[in-house]
Amino acid sequence: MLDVGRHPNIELLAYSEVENVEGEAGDFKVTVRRKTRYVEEDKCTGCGACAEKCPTVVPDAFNEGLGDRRAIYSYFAQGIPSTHTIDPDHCRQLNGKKCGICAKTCQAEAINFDKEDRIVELNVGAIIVAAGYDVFDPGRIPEYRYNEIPNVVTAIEFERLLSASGPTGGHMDRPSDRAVVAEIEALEKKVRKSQKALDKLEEKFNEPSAAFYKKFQAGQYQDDEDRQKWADKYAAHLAVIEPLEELKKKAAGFTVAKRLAFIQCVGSRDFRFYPFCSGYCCMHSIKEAMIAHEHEPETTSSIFGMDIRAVGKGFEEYKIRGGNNSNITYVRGRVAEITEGPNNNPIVTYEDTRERKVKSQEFDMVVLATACAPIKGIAALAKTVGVELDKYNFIKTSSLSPVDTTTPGIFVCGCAESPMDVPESVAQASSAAERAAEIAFQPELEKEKAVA
Amino acid sequence: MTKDVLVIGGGIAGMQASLDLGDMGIKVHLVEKLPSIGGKMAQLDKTFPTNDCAI
Amino acid sequence: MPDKKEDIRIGVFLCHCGSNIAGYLNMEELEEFSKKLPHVTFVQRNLYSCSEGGINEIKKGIKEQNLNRVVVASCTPRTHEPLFRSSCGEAGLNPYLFEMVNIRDQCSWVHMQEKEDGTTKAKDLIRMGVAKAALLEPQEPIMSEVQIRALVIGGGIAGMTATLAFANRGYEVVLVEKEEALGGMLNHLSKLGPTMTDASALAEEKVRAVTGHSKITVFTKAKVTLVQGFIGKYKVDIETESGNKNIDIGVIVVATGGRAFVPEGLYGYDGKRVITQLELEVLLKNGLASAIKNVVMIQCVGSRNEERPYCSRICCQTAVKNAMLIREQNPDAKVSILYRDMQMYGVENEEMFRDSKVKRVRYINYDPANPPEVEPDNVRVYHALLGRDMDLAADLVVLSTPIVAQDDANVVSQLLRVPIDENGFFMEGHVKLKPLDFATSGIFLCGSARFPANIREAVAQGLGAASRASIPLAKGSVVVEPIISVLANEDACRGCGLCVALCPYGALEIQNTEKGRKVHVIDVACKGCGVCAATCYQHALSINSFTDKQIEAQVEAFLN
Amino acid sequence: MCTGRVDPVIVAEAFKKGLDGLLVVGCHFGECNYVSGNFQAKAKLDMTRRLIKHVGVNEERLSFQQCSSGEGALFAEIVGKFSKTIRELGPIGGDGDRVKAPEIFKKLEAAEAVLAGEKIRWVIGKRTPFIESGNMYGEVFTEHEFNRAIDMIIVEEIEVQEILGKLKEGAQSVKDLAKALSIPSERVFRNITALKRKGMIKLEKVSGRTPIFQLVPQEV
Repeated sequence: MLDVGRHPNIELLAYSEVENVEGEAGDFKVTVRRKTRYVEEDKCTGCGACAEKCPTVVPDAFNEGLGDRRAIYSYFAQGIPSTHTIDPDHCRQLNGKKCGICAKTCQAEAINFDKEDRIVELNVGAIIVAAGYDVFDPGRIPEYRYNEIPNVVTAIEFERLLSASGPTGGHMDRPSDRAVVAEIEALEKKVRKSQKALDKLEEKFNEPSAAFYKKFQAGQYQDDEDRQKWADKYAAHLAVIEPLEELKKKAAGFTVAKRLAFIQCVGSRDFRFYPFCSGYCCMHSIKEAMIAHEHEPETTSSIFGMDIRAVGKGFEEYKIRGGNNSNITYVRGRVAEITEGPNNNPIVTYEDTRERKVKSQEFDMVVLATACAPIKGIAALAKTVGVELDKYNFIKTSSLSPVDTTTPGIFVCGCAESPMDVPESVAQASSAAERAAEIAFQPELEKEKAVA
Repeated sequence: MTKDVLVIGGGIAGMQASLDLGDMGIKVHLVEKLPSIGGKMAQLDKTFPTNDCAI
Repeated sequence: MPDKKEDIRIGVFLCHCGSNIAGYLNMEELEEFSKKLPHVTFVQRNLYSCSEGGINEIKKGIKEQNLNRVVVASCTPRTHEPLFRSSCGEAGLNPYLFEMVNIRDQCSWVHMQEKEDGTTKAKDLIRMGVAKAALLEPQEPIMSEVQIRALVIGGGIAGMTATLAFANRGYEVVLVEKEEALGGMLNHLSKLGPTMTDASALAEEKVRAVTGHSKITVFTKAKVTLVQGFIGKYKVDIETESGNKNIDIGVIVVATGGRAFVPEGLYGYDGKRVITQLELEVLLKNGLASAIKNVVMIQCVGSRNEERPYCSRICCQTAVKNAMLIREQNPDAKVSILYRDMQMYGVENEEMFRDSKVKRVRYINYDPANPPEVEPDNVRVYHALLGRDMDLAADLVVLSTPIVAQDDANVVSQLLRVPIDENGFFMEGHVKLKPLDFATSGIFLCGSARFPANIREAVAQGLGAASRASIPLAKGSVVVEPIISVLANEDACRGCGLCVALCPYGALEIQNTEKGRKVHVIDVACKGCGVCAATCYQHALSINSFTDKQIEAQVEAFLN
Repeated sequence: MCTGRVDPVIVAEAFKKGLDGLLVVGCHFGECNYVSGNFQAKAKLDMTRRLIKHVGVNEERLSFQQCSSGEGALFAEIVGKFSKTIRELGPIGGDGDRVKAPEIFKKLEAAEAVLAGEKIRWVIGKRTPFIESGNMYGEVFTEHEFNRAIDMIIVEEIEVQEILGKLKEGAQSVKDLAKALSIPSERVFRNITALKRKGMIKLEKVSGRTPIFQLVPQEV
């Protein structure tokens, strides 16, 4: 990634979109919109001082919304380029409120609220589409209740929970528990605030609130307006304290998730959504179960799938190792339903096809191995670039020319072509590079011919 | 003289294609819609089958 | 000769990084401290050393203060060292006389609440950097010419695709095939899934393109017998029918493919009634006998077991494809596939899998603990999902056997000094990020030599390997950073070869010299990891810019 | 540059100069940027730990840990734990170590010489073939056997270095050496014989019935 950022032959146009493509192989005219970051790229050093001071907190897309970022942000810590970006949907200044704290903080004077989008025109010989994929929205599967049960997460959300640089620092804290902890924090803040106000009043009247309140309830001070306010404040304080104590009691019992279920083919091999196999998800689940076990040796995982497809180099061996060393059980069966049991524990109901029985099992957390879906804007992109899609909305190729699209001079690689894992994406990227290079080197070849 | 190449998407595939072409001496324009390149792989903690760190 | 130490003039540039460093460390104190360090003749603080202004100050310092070593104490070399290095170069200072000290990521950011301790630590770091800088020596980038010619070993679909890709880019290619004809596995197959392309037609088309291309030299019934040299400068001996050839080569692609495992002694394999998928391909190619009405296929024969733990990736799709072809040729034939997991990954395969079910191919899940038994007229299998034994009539039993490594894979591995894995397949440089490169520069791999691959994957990898291998050809030279291993003390070297065995890049070799057997560093292949220097018991090897002396000086500076 | 570059000699030297703790953090196995350097580092540092323990340094002062660049929290945890360990041990040659200062530094000098020497470097360099494909006689070592062999070499090599160190102070008899170094005299005798054969020491004189040995100055 870093190599891309500093490669002398690679011009990085991040935060940009292709708006128009004209021409043909060997001579395409491309229009690119460089969206404004409201930050001068050549001045920003990526130091992050602005983000520290920014008052606006926004859910962090990189952490799948499981963590927070500010309205001025770097997409992720090691992101390239490290140039910060102002999120125009959330920035106070850009939404007509008074702020501009980032501009005051930035010693490099890189913030520019007036900066506008720029249009760049490019002339290229070949185009490679490597637009990637989207994670299938499991909310579309009603029986898995992804949107209703907090402890049902997607594989990529789980990935962020596992990550040492993620929102939980790599601890398997359950989303339901994290919500409680967040609530406790919010209530504690409230309590601190009201306590401060009470402290002042106690000092003023030289009496503890509790003692005063008893008297007040017994009917004293009925006409004293100041004391009336004090009583209201104290009542409000108590109204917060009680639920807070309840929550704290609850939170004391929280442990990390140790019983995990992984559900395969969520959206894939499913006629309602995507009939194809997404290829990498079986291995992804095995990997996540192994890492979770590494983090917490008591972790047990059940992987529910029809076939466990471990077809790459070293994959079958990896799968066996997971079973032997990481407490992973592979259950052959399709999950019918997920419901919520006590303690926010998801309950998985499935048919064990080996034992021909319908069973239910309770877990701490359920991870959905979601399908590899074509990106949302793929139709528009295909139209802009001028290539055909297949019936699933991946970019159409043929098996004997696996990176050639339907338009000469335009190539495709990675999951924009079809679902594939990392080594395949890398290999295919090189293939696409080879095909593109054949066009890019045409002038050289012609020169050579002319000389000969 | 070589012609430039446009690469759309800065995930692992787009980055690898860009690096190959750039290393060959071809000028590459890499367009990424998000503020930083890296794509999905940057979001992964570790990758199978070696449990490497992803980036 | 003047005392060398007298001449050393170190400039120290302290970066504030806005407030990222200056907000947490006492910069004035660091400045005063740095001024007192040995050989330091100039110290300056900058708001951002990496900004244009900061860079100009460094250049100005080199010119006006006559600095011959530069230390920048700022952020991480991961992102900024190349910039500072090249800036030194632009000011006329050898870029390798630059040393970077990380007082941000490893200091100010870690010790935000401890200004005093953080400052003390920054002093340690700067003192260590300066101590090393004093001992730095100029280095020049290493460049080596590249012979613009590729060698592809193996003329199957992957090898032919790579060969054509090189030729289409205008590079000369030598293709070596051990068999009499090009085509590899294609020559034995009927139709290719999922598009049902005719394999022979594809082979013919590719062979025609390869043999008709002016840039391509093909040697069939030939083998590589000796490979000497390194990236850009290989001398390769090829034994051909028309005598031995010695050819200069720049890069090498290994596309030697794999072979189908022959299941001797398994499930009553006899090559007649009980055959392999590969043998079935031949039957299908010539037209299946109409008498064949009941076919049973058994998956994972000889794979996913203790002896061969891997899944061979392509046998399930082959079985499904062949089952459909059987149904096409003999529409009344019943075909059952006994499987463990149907590995129909991806879009095309899963689609073919579904189609096959529509076309009434029958799938029966078996348990490896209770495998099927081939009997004279039928196959008995415990249906793991129905939970009972079944007898399936079978006038033809087809065993899906894995692709295994070529018998001569280890020979090729030794010739090229590249590793093979425990299953005999060639081992790439990095399973994920470098699937088509070997760790050794200049040698690449594709197709089933790496791991079983279907036609689509073999073509993609063939193109991809050509892309990777064409990089040095396109450049015409290889340039590497000079931070590599050097034989610093030739007399001490005994040519024992311990370092050669441990080098992960094949960058060391023993040569016979006038002084006897000595190690030689193939500088363009070395990546500078330093394992050799830490191993050599004669302390003959060293690493540029990370010499024992420099490291010792840092240790000493830290402890003082 | 890689953890594989960490030369055990530098480790011993640093301790000798007063370092209290050394933490080497490398990549996880299988993700070494230099293919296999972290395996080499682990083997060398494991051996170095056995050696410093033998000479009386608490081996907790040297630690090899693994962590990727994406695991900031883990790194902090590793460093925190190690700092705590070292703080508890105190300065080298104090309560935390079996041998106390200043003697410990003499011992470390011997250790440094051993680590710079041919024998241990050769054996550790050959670790992989010994464990995987066997030595020149085809004997494959288990991890445990290999470590036992390493321990034996450490004992012998340290004795040799200590004898040489002692003889630097002047010619001595086997008995005096044995007493001064607390090494059984038959082992001193065996080492003396070997050193004599290598031409590193010679007989100075026979005092009564007792042979007295002295160093042979070595060309550098």
